[in-house]
Amino acid sequence: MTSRSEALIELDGVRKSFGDTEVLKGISLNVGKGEAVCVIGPSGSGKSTILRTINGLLPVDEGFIRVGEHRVHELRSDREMRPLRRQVAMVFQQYNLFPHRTVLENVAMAPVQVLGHDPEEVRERAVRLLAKVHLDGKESRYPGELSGGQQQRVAIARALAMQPEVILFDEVTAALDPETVKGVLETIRELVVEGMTCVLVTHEMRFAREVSHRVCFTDHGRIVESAPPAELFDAPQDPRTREFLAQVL
Amino acid sequence: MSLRNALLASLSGVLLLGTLGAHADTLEDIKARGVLTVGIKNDYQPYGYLNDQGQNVGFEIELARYIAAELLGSPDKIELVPVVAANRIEFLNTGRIDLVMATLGVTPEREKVIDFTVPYVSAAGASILARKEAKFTQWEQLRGQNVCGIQGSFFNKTVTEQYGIRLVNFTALPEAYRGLKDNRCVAMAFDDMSLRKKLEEPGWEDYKIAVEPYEYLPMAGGVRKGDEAFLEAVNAAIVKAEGENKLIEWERDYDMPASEYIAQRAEAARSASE
Amino acid sequence: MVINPSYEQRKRLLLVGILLTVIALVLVDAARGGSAEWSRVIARLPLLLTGSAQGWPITGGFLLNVVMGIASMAIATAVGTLLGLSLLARRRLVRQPAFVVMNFLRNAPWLVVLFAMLYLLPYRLTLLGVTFEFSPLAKAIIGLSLPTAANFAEVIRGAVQSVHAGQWESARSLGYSTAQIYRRVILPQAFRRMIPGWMNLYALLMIATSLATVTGVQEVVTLLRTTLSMESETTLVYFYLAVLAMFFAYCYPIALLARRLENKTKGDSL
Amino acid sequence: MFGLDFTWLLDPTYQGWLVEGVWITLQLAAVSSLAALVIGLFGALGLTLRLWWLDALIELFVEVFRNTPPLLQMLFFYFTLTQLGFTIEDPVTGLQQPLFNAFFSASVSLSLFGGALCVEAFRSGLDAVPKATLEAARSLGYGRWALFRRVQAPIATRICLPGLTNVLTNLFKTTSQASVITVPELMYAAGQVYNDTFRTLEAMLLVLVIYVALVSLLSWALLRLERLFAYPGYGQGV
Repeated sequence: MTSRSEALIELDGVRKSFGDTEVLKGISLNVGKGEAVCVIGPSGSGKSTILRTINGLLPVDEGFIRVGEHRVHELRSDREMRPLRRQVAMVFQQYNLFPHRTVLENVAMAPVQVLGHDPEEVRERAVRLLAKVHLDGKESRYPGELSGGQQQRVAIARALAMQPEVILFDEVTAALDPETVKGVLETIRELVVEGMTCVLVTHEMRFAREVSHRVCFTDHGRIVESAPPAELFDAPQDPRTREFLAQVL
Repeated sequence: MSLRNALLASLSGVLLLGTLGAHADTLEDIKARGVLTVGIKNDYQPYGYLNDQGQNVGFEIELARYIAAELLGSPDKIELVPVVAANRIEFLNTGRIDLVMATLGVTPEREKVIDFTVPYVSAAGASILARKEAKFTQWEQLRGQNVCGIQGSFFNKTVTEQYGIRLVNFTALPEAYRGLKDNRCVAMAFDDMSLRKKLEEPGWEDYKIAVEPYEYLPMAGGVRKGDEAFLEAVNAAIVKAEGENKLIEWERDYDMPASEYIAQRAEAARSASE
Repeated sequence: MVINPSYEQRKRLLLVGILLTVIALVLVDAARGGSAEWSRVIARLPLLLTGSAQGWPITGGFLLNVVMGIASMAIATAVGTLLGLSLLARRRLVRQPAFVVMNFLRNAPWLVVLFAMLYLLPYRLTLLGVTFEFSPLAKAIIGLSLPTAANFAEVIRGAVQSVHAGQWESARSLGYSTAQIYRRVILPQAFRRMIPGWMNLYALLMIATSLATVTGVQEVVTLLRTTLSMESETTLVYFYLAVLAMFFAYCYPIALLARRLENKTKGDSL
Repeated sequence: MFGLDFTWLLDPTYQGWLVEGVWITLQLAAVSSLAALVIGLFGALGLTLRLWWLDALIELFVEVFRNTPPLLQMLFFYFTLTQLGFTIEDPVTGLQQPLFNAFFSASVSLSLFGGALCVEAFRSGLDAVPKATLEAARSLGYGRWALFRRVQAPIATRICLPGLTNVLTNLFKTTSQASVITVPELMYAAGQVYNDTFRTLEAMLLVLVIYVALVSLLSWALLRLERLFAYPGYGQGV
């Protein structure tokens, strides 16, 4: 396990409620640089909420969150969040591409408009990244013309174009047809191998086992068990983990 | 909660409205501008109407031009703004015009919101136009009946309150006449002079003035309240015109029956100046 | 529902048929003595259309309605955009007053707002040494533009809110500021969905310009009412039909186009 | 304060005019709303029959009334129907009296105008019932009428309620135009008052507030109705 001081991401005692329902009941989690951490657990256990607190899309009620030198729990306004978000990219279940922009523009617009990078340089980067996610030739298509899996790979390229230190993956294969899932997972696997820090929320147990360095099992707003995949899947310690794995495997 | 919001909005609307307009000294203003703006009728023979050449002419127009000549030195330093009953007071009080000379009867209600000049004519008030076979001859006989009228006539309230007449008030005169012809009302109440003119037109042979006016009232010009210097100047001009027998001349020019009222005022004006 | 492809065509055919029949009836009527009435309408047509018997310049009539409609729409678009964006503001201090104003104007009858403006605005207003003149026409334009602006604000709000929430999330994760998100992501998508609402509103506004008759503006209904005092009773129906047809001929195509666009944009949400 | 003077409100004659004005406005709105709903219902029902000629006739009706000014429609009904022979002989005087008085003309005209808008509202409600739901019902063996009564209509009524709210508030606001054809409703009463008192601004502000309050009340009540009838978890916030 990564020690606190070396960790790139650090969550401690994070609590979050929506109205009367407490979704996170004290989450603590460290993610080291270059580490790939999978978060698994039954739906409604707060997995996606954890991701959204890390890049400040959801403010927390209580607790400590640090990403690099950013103390996320202390950031109040969107303006203060912006430097953080440039370091933390996110890929969504519903891809959330911009339907009014071509594939290439989707990838290249934010680095130019937000980071102020040179448009020519960003263009080259975007073309390279699209090739990397095996979408060369689709640059001038619109998102609506692509399959779900292709759109999701554009979304990954868009995240990479920001040159982030961390990428958060929020159930990125849940909305995809089975035959397109493979390409997306392959792309993510390549990123992990290259040493990108990743936090993934996923239902793909086999993928979690293969790709991640560590797996966290969440239930009812708590991290019940956290261990390397081999340990967690083969010898779960907590009865709840066992029960869950028995159901999904 | 929409209701609370609505009330809030209306309250703030009311608060936002300060007093707008409010001119201090009209006499100074018009002398600086070099033009007198007068609200007049353009559809009301003989007081103010359009002649065949499309020019504004009439008894009141002559008087207005006379006043302009007195105040500014030329009868042409005048801007004539056509007004109707429903907007003439509004035009005056919001500053669109400086003076109303548009068959304006002197009534206590109006006295509350504007100042009147000296009266220059005494005119008949409302009379009743009805079909020839109508039996009524008194206002009282029309109690509870539908009578066509016009929104903004000064007698509307009196007629409703005192005689219990149910007025069906149209916004435009032609429509009121049509309402009468369609028998939507048993009669039509309007200014006596206009109704008599209407009777002379073709298509109105089956109608008559059934009830005579219940009052005569003096007509005067109107100025904004508290505009002393301007009011005095206008009054002086009117009295001067009366003293010079101008009004009697115009009365003749525009085919009006010679009225005792105007003759008396001319006499009074002369004796006052002596 | 399975639609027989000829169903719509047959329907269209009947509608066109009815239209042609009406025209034919008018022509037959014109040919047989009824023409006296129609010739009166035709004689007055330049007056009703442009307010002057010569047809030029425009001093009133239906073209004045068109002018009023366009001017009011321009004002309403500007004011409504501001109001609509205020409705979406995150600050309560901005959002709530905007909401109150919008609701007030939407719940007030057009006619009453028009009247209120007539008496609320001064004829002459001197602000910082500049004198503004408010003619009855200007007042009518302002009076018509206010309820339109409120309705347009609501159109904008609806269109912006119809953009999927995921767009906000993903733009925010890319580090865009709120202003940038509006400009780069939300408004370009919302814009397409606003257009049908905007056009519908224009058609509504055009119809409402007839209310300006109460302010004494020489628009077509005013002229119609004055004209009728000079014409014989038998022509009454014909004149009314002519003016109703003017409005229909102008507004129906706009409404039709708006609906087409609406159906087209309905499907393109993500 | 602010140069506004509301003292005329104390005059019983003016109070009487205004109160009667509100009462007539309410009557006019109630009568024409009911009639408009009935027209709208029959129109929408007619559309579900899918007869091409009926469809065309209904569309013609809707478009004509939607795309012409209600004010002009009202003037038309008020002035020309008499001309077209809609008159009745007065037994006493033997004169031809108009069959429709101002209130009746305004009601007819507003009902037709509102009816056209209602047909549209109902129709879009019916159109918005998800095709999948209808397919599901059909595959369960529902016939055409049963499908309409048991599935399509209940869902459609709920979907079209917001649109219907718009139509009814719109209709309520449009009643103010009846003042032009001498219906003594609120707007007419206001005209009577300010033409007498010359307190135009005050009278208009008062009337504005009354209308906004009444329309707000109406839309609030309809919103309650909407919430009351909504199926839990269905069709909200989409």
